[in-house]
Amino acid sequence: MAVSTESIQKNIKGKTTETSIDEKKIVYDTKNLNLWYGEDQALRDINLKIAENEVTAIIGPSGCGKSTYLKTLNRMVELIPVVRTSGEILYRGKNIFDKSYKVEALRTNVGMVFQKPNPFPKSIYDNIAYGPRVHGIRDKKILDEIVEKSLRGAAIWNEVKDRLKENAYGMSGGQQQRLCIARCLAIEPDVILMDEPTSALDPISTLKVEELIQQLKKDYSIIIVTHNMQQAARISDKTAFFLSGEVIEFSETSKMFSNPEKKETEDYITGRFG
Amino acid sequence: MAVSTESIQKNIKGKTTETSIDEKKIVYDTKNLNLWYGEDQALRDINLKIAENEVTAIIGPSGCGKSTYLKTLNRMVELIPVVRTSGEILYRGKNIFDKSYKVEALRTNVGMVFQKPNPFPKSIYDNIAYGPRVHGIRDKKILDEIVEKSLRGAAIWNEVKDRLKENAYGMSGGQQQRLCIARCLAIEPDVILMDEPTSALDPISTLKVEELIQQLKKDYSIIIVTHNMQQAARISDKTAFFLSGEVIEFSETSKMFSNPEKKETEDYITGRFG
Amino acid sequence: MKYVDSAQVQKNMGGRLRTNQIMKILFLISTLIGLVVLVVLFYRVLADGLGWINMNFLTNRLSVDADRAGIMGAILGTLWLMLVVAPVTMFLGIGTAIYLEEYAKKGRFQSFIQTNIANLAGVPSIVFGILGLTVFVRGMGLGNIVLAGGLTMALLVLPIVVVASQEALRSVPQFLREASYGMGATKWQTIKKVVLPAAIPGILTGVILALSRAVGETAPLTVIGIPALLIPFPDSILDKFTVLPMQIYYWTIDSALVAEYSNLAAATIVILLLILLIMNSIAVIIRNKFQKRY
Amino acid sequence: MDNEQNRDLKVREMIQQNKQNVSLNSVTEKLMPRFLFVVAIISIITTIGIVITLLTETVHFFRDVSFAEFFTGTELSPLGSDAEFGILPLVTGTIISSTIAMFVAIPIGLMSAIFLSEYASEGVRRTLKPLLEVLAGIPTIVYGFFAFTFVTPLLRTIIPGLEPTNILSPGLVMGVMIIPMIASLSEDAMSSVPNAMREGALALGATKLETTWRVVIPAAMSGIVASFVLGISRAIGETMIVTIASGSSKNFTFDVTQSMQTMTAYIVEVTGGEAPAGSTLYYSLYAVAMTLFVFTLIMNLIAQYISKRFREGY
Amino acid sequence: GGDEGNSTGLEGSVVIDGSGTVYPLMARLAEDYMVNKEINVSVEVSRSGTSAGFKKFLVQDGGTDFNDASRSIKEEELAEAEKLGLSVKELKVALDGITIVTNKENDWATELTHQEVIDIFLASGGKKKWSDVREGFPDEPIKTYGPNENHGTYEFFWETILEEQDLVDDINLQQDYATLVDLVSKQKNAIGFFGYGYYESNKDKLNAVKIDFGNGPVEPTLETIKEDGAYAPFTRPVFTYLKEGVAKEEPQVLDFAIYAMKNAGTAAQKTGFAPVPEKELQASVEYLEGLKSVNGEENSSNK
Ligand SMILES: Nc1ncnc2c1ncn2[C@@H]1O[C@H](COP(=O)(O)OP(=O)(O)OP(=O)(O)O)[C@@H](O)[C@H]1O
Ligand SMILES: Nc1ncnc2c1ncn2[C@@H]1O[C@H](COP(=O)(O)OP(=O)(O)OP(=O)(O)O)[C@@H](O)[C@H]1O
Ligand SMILES: [Mg+2]
Ligand SMILES: [Mg+2]
Repeated sequence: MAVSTESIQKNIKGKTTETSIDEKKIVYDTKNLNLWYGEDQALRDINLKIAENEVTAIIGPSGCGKSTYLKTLNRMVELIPVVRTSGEILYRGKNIFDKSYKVEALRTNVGMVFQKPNPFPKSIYDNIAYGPRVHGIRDKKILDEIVEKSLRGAAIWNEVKDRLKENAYGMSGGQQQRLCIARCLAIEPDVILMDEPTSALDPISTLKVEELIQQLKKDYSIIIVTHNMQQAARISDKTAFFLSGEVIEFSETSKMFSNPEKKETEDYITGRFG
Repeated sequence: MAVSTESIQKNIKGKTTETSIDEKKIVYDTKNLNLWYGEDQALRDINLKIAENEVTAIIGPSGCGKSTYLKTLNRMVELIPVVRTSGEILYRGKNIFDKSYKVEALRTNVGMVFQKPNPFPKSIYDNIAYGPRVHGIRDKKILDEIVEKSLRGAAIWNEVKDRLKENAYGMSGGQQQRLCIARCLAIEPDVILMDEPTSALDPISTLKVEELIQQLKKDYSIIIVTHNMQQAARISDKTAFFLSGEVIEFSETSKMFSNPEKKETEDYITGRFG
Repeated sequence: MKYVDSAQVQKNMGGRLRTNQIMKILFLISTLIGLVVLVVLFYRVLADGLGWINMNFLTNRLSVDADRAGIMGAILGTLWLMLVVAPVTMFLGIGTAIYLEEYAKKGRFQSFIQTNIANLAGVPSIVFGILGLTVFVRGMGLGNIVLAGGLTMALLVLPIVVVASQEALRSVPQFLREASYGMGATKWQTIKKVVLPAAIPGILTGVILALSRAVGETAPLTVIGIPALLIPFPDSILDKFTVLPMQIYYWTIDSALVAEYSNLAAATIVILLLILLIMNSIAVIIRNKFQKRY
Repeated sequence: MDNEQNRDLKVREMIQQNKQNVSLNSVTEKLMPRFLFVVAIISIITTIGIVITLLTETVHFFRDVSFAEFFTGTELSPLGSDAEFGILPLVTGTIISSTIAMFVAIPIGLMSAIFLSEYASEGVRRTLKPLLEVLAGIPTIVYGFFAFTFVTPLLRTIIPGLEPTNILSPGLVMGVMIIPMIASLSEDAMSSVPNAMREGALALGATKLETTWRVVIPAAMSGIVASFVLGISRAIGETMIVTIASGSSKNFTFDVTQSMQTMTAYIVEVTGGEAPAGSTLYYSLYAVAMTLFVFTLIMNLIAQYISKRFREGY
Repeated sequence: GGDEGNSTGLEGSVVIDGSGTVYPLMARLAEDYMVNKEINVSVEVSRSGTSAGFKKFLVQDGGTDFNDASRSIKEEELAEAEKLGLSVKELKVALDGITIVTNKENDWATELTHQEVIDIFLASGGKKKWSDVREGFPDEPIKTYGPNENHGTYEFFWETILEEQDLVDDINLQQDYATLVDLVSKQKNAIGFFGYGYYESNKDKLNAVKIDFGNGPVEPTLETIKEDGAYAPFTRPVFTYLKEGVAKEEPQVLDFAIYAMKNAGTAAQKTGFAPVPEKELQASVEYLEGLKSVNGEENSSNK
């Protein structure tokens, strides 16, 4: 995985990110987060502040805990019975680990897009309408509008508008992934978590999804895990580098790729390991 | 897989192989062998003469047909229903593809050791005695002697002599592989085929097996497939280099590693591909 | 020193190969024995029964006269019985499967239920008959009506539905559940709207197999007590009833009374096997049609 | 993004509103696991129901008849004036019919499994196996009819001394019925033996038969034995075939040409005939059923134990 | 008999249980009644046996409407009825002749004396072989068969014909008549007994033994099977029982009873029973008609 630093720097050249973390509103504030799968510790003492209306990329070698961290942010990680956590994650100021905190409410506000497109084996329409329906919206007119708006939002409306009743599994992988993003938009989340959303896609579909992410940034805060450093460089505002469950470095993407603070970061970015 | 030619040459320095192919007795004579898996041709026009009481190594990149060729020598490849062959393989002067040729007789003379140790889920004793029993030897005394001799022959007697009745799965991987060699020796074969016999083993076990092969050479003709060029250099007298189902080069090991005739051979040996 | 006498080995070889060939043929014959019996059985039943099947036989009421006797009542009885068995066993079976797969913590209790279901599957059907007789027919005073028979049968085939449903639920990929949770859906919403619809083909296959077992089952009903001659058709689950296998049973043992009863039994067998064939075909079609879509 | 679409559609707010007034959801959410738990418990209640049903009436039975008489008595004449309740005739009937069935089902089932798993090509297997499984789907009453009207007369032309009702014919037919069960389960066990094992044997010059017999079968032994035990359990519990084809003599004998009664057939006879509730005869029904239940339960537990415990370590 | 009276629009159900011996006769009557007379009355016939039938019959509310019996009601059953306040009426429906059957190949024992029959079936009879029975009979073992204790036929045979002495040890008693017919028809040395009806349905497979009761051999036929006929010692009546209270309250039960009594004669002959003399049937009909005129609520004095 030899990625030359130059090529990455070319990618981020055009960007000018002047706002610092403190000026923007914080969506997620992770404090001293530790996480264990049974005996194995997967996350160690994570401290991260994630800002509104930005794209935050998480990079790091395989097994470093990227997915685990992402799934902790909407507490999906708890679906695995052996998981234990300590520390706090404040979402909009409230600790999501609080007993009184309802995970369903959290997940309604925080959408998630997975590595492998995972549409339901239902029609395209029903895929999008799933979320609103689950949350009690039954009015056919409103649902129609939501479906259209979400599909437009995910830049896929034109491709599917004539086949809304067809099964989602008839679509290509790239379309399925954008459908999943649309499904996520349908409940108007606040934050969108994406776990390697393009790793199962061909280059053209990848490009479309990347463009989409850039657009979505206006309305949503996005946290994206990626293996592809060029992608991180292209689309993110900030980047966190994970290694063995720890955050090694977290800074402006432009800064991290041009001038990493830590030796490990540099090694990883330049492809010396990973 | 960057292996420097020097390090290999160091390994073969001590050897002096003066006998040429024509002076030794030929065990296997392969003539114009072609083999197809359904539509895909895996072996193309193979011509090889394998001499008695030598170690012949087969090397080549993954998928080049090494295992296929080895399994053709004892017709194990025919267990895959779609396989078709053309050409001849003379074993001790008789074409093994002849209708009248009995595979069981062939396999009795030609032992085989596999990549992954595959002892039977029986006791160590019964593993060794399996072959002789199958071939009609029932006398307890003789079996005892065969078991001891074979285990000694495979240099594992001292490690297991006190636990012959224990299940073979209680042994370490390296022991299991030597057990499989012993199992093969028990029916006193003429030729032993080995398909990457050390690839699943740790370095120490590998060393033991390599030493064993050197000893066995006195009594058996050995054909060994290996990925490890240093191993080929260390233990073999002749080496065949396969590429995409063809034999590119076949010569004295010392010659091949010091002064390969073909460009492809050199590229492969020096680690330029594969 | 050589222990293996290669001349001897060569000599043995011929015999060993011959044994192998002979045994191979023997194995083939064994496999065919079952099929031969199947063919003979079908032939016998068809030869005895086919001549007796006509419209009247299918639509007439029962009768002591072999010429007039028909099995409409038994067919309706079978249908009514299924109308009890299907919902009850689906409700209990699918519910149990959902509990075990989706809610229960993997532990002692869960494996206790699991073992219990495996054992229940092995309890002889006649014992279920005694349970039905004691609890439903006498204990609850239902009498030998469709409802009592249906409840008994439902318990009998329950393990089949549970096991099939569990398998179907297990084969629903985890990522579909994650997708639903990710939308803020609750657990039950996820099960109801995503997991169950995806598992339904597998569940249905299991249900049909369970029903076809119930359609052919006789022993528990002999215990519950089905009238030997029941002329009226059942109109509700509270009516008395008879079913095809019971009719086959009575006609077989009454063949001493009227020789033609034996033919009636054979004809009824043909109809019963036809019904089972149709049910199993449906199961196969469902299975093939909905196999692996993700 | 089309901003005009955004107009006044505020999904997030709508969701918030719905959250406030819909507490039904959370009630369902809380109740559902408990409700399903109750449903799941029904299978246990069924088992308990069976045990209690059998046990209470069996206790009544043992007030009238001693343990010793029941379990060691060779005389069963429950209906006469001097009724005797020895279960041994039924037990021997059951054991003999099951033994005959297993004599058919085990070799044929196992050999079919060997053929399907080791010798047959993929295509042959895919046609033969479902055909064989049709046998398993035929209702037992049909087998009973078949045994009574076809197999018995056929056997009588072969074996002259055979009684017109005998334990042999239903035993054989029961065996045929169990073949697919043993074949299918054994085949599964044999197919899961890794190919490396077969290759190891074949490479030593073993024939396919020797490979199968000395390597594959020993490796698959636990699954195979479990299938035998399940087959036995099935034979013990089988009812209609024996009821129709074996008559109802309560002979205490080991002569397979004779008519014998099994435990299951006895239950059918007593429930179908006169069993005034409260009589010893009536209670004997439960005592026999209890014995039957215990027999099959033990078999099932053994089968589960074997298949769990003795998985080979390859 | 032969009343083809038109439907009077009755509805409801009639539930009959009891003797398996009487079952064929009652099943035919029930079917004829439904087909020819009251299409809307549902009659169901089971056959759990005489005694079990009485258990289901002698119930305060509900229970079966009729109980068929191949013997008279017992003292203790009557007592039970009394206790429950039920008035039970016995209706004699037909006569059955216990028929001694042998294998078709049996060409020696075409006729036997009354005593010989008894000796063959008695443990104390000492007739192990046919040659023990009479000089000239083959020197082969006798195989005895009969219906098991579940059947009224057995009870009658044992109580009345054998006078409650022990049966031979190795007698083969069966539950199903199909089995019995099969057994005797396929064993050369077999001899068995069961109701005449089962013999008549299987005449082609079995021989009936002529019995000499002292006045020469008598073949069982519908003519000889009478209470005062030549086959009388082996003849027994079969019954069905009715609860008066139910008959009065449920018109369809009474109507069926009357129909059954009027047609019992013809139905009996079709099912292998000898008919009860016309006079007796007529008397039963008159008795039943009598229940019709007095309505249930008035007459309850005959308890
Ligand atoms: N369900 C699980 N049970 C136990 N350990 C797990 C589980 N899932 C992940 N882990 C462990 O947690 C650590 C972090 O895993 P995680 O999936 O978060 O890595 P990742 O950075 O996303 O890797 P990748 O780039 O390969 O997706 C790994 O060591 C992994 O083995
Ligand atoms: N069972 C099979 N069916 C179809 N094709 C096969 C089969 N086995 C091997 N092949 C193909 O035949 C070719 C040669 O395979 P083979 O296993 O002989 O390679 P190899 O040199 O032993 O490789 P490796 O070093 O990875 O073991 C490959 O292209 C492989 O894909
Ligand atoms: Mg990951
Ligand atoms: Mg290989």
